[in-house]
Amino acid sequence: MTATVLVPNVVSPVVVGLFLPAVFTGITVGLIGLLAISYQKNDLHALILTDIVGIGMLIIVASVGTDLAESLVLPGLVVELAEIMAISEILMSREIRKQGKSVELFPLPLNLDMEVLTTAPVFFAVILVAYGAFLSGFTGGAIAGGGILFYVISRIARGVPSNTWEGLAGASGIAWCLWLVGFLIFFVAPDYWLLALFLSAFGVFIKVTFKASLVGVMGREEFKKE
Amino acid sequence: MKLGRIWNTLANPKRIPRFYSVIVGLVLIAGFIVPMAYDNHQLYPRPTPQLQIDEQDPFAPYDRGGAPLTEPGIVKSQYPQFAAKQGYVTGYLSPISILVSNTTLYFGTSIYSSPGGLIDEILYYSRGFDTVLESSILMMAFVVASWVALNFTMKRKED
Amino acid sequence: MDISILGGPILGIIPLGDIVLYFTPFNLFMFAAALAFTALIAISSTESQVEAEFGTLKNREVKVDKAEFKLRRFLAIVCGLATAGAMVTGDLFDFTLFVTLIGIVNIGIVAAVKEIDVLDAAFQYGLIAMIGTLPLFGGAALVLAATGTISLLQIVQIPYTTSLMAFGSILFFLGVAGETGVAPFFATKAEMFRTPGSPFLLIIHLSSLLVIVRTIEILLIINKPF
Amino acid sequence: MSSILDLITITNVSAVVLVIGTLGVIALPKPIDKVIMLSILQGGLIGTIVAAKYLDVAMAAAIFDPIATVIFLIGIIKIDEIRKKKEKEKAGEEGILA
Amino acid sequence: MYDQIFYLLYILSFVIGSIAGLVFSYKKYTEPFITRNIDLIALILAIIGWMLVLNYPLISIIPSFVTIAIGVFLIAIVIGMRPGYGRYETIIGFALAGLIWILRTVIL
Amino acid sequence: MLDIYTWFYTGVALVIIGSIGTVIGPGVNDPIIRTLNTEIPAIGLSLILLTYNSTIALLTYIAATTIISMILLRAIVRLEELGAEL
Amino acid sequence: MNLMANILLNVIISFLVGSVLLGLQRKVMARIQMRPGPPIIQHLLHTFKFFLKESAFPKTAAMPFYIAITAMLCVIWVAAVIVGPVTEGSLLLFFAIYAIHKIVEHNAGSSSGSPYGKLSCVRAVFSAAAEVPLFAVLIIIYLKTGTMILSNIVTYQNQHGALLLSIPLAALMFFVLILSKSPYSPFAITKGKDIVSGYETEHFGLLRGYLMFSESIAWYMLLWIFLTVFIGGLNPVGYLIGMVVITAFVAFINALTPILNPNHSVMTQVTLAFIGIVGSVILLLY
Repeated sequence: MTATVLVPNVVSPVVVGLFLPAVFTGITVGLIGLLAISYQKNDLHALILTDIVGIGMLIIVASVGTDLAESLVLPGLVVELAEIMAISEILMSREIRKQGKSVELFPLPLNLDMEVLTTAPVFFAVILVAYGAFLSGFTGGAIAGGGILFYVISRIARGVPSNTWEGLAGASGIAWCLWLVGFLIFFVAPDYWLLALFLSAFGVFIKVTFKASLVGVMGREEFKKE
Repeated sequence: MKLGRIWNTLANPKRIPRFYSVIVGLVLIAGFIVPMAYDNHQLYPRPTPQLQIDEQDPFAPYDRGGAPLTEPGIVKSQYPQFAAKQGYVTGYLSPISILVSNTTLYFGTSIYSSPGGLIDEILYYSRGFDTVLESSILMMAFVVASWVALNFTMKRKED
Repeated sequence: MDISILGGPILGIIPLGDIVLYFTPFNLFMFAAALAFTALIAISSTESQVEAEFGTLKNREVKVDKAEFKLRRFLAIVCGLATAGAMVTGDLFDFTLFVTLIGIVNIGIVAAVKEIDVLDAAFQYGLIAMIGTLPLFGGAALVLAATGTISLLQIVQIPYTTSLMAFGSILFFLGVAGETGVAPFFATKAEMFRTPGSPFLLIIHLSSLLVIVRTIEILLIINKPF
Repeated sequence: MSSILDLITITNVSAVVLVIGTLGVIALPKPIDKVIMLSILQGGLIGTIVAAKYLDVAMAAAIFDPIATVIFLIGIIKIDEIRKKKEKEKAGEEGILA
Repeated sequence: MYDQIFYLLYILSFVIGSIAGLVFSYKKYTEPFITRNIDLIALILAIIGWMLVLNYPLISIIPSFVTIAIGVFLIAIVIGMRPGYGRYETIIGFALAGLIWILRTVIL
Repeated sequence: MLDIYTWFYTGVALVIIGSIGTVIGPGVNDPIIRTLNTEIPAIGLSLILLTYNSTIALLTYIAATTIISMILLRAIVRLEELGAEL
Repeated sequence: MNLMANILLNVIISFLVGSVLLGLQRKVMARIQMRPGPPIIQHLLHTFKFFLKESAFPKTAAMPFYIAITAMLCVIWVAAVIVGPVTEGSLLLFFAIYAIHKIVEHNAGSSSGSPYGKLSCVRAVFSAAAEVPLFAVLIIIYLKTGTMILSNIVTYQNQHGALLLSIPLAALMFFVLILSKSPYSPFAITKGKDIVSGYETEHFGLLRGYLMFSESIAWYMLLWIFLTVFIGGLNPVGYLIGMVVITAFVAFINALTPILNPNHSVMTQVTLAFIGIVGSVILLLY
């Protein structure tokens, strides 16, 4: 059974009515975050607070309430995620440099003895990766990546060899190329659009997954060098 | 000279983000006063929220019509003349999706996003270039973060 | 209003679905300039700096080390390509993504220098870039809400300017200023410490100035004073 | 009478749960308590999604929420350990001084 | 478009004239700077030059651009002389030519 | 139809209360508490996305929030360990 | 006449006139300071001289870049000539060209590896922050005339009278910009004598020749834009007289003022830009 309304002519009055409250919410949240940053002396806290500013941005984008707006939320999200990651890394390295070499290189070993952590990760990771593969694309990538990441982080004891890094990074680079090829096929040979669709969807999926899981590898702090 | 002193305080990199956020904040406050007129003739409009799911559409909320591989769905894009296969991605259903949609009414999102579906149409076809950039942004962020991590955070002993 | 009173007559367009790249002499010139600089950077080595050593008569040569050089060159090339893209894109949201890409790559170029002060500058720049996503994406979304389109070639044909369009475009400008406009300030921080690697810092200044020039064109397209 | 009972729908119940969770997360001082309230908050979210009949999203949310909880737990425990260790070191130094 | 070619012609003759003047004056004078001493040849050149530039319609046989180019060349020789030389000559030449120009256009 | 408004305004309330709580809530000088508090506006945003039926964005956002909080926690733990004074 | 010949003609004209004008500026400055000063032709001769001299490249320079950047400067100013007198194109393009000029100035300094060049390049960044707002005067012109195309602006002025009279503050801003580009001006911090020759310190022979060549064209073009945009379509003699007058005026100012320190220079320019933009907008609304 299909719906009575597939694509309306104009945006529905409900969404139009919600536009102002949504934009004002976004602006208010952004304002709160910005004010907090403006008197925040601590750099780490400022970094955490930018998360709120990002939420304000996403609300404003979502307030348009069309399919286009939804697909614009996704890039906004990704940008947010990407920048927060790069910047937190820079902050850490800055502090480590500031401390000089007297700091312990190895982080504290985590002696957690929770039942959840021994059984849950594998289960969750498998489900998430499977579901992510089913979804494909960005969403799938983020979900599967989250699963792998969780798995890697909760398995602190086992070492990941140094060349895992290059392997993962390389795989995601190749996946990106797949995606580019898919994108080109769409416009160069539109007849093969299905192939292009699959290339794009799975290229982005693999790429995002591996990128997200690299966070986990990074969380290991130190590679076991061979 | 007081002006000079203010200028000097601003030259401290730590103050610039704070200063910038104050400026953005001031402009945002203006947003409460500015009259905001929403133009309801938008691209890619969608049905009223919850309308499709209330009508028990198995593809809700992303049902835009069309039959897999034969008939394109309805897409209100900006430049239909530049998209030869417009609507096909929206109308595409993978075999699994057809199976799921026949079984249950509540898995619309999954069905419509396993290659094919409206969001894929926008993200990969009509606005595909955005996605190229988006994934490049992610890639660059990872390159930066991983380089910093590899060279500064981890391999410090070799300095 | 016609777009040809701003940058000259349209010489050609490249349609990629809904995203249409257009070339006026103005866009074409900046596109070519960005590409030319990128090509130069790709083949150049960095300069080295000779400093007198204290206490002896010897000189010390400060050079960029190999790994750092490779990374910064890669990022600089990406930045140049992104700048070139931002010059010709005819889509507001595409432009914001280009600007964000430039921003994140600039952060990387600054952050690759192994000095605490420069890392600090990179971090602060990153904070601004993160805060800047709110006005950048928010402004673009508000323009979308006000006009119903984000294609510049369509916006230019709308005969009026609503207050929401003006507000959105001001936010947009602030966002661009935050993402790349402030970049020279932080890049100069690196230069003040006499860090070698001028070709890479050049691309930061280049992208920042060119993007601002292009943003002014976009502001004039959105806001019609007549 | 029935009108009051009509108010008890999944939507409204989850809204109440969400508000309780919010207040709890903000008001409770100890991180561990906060994590528990966060789980309540996320339960409210899942309830709302179910009320909107997106079962697949609810499923994903149901998987991710415990992950977030576990991550926070790991973080809290680790930071607790670090703080204790530092206090010990400090106490040790003071002991030497004394 | 011919405007621009003539314009270029004048500029070129000015530049070449200046260089010629410079070379010529360095050969002729060895002292760096002399006050109140008028060089007769320079004076004649200046007067002819300014006359040609300002009053070219008087010589209708030759096309005007040739006249002006020659005039500019002669002026440039005097102006372009080494520092300290050629100032009074230029002023006198300009004054005379200007006088004739006023006579020719304003009064007549 | 009423449901939509309930979701939306609960979301708005959560976002605003949550962000105020993140900025001036009790004990927010501890970064880990502040990060926990940012989860509230994140859930508020999820509700708003749900109202607009942006389910795919919602799905992605739920996954991304987890990753973001993971990144932030890593930074917090690491910096705490260093004893960095920012 | 075909396009190539036209371009060539205009480039030669702008180079020769620009160099002679720069020479004139030095001469006027010298006379004001009671010195005899060099001949007017001196700047041009210098340029030729550098083209004939042996070129040497510093060992520390960033190699293909260091050479290419000087050629780049030539290319962009030749492009400016094409946009300006040849095709009467868009003013926005000048904006872009000016922005790239600042970049090239910046990097000509830093690519040599010399500390003086480096200082000059840092100053170039600061001055860019001040000069780009000044260049934004073009937007005021756009608001006034409703077009960015030079030929249309000239037509507009033929109908409504010179813009110099209707938006004087904008003209003042542009004049400050011209002033800051002239050698020895109070705002010429990138070439202040405290850092030897600024970004040109390490450029010898051919490279310096390129730099001087483009400087001359740049000077000509700035004056040309000023006259075209604010006074309107002039004939060649009108342009020449206007340029000589502006150059002499600039020389007066330069002869009588010291070079400001970088901070003050930037502050002054920013203040002037602020006054100019706000004042012009108020005048326009009024």
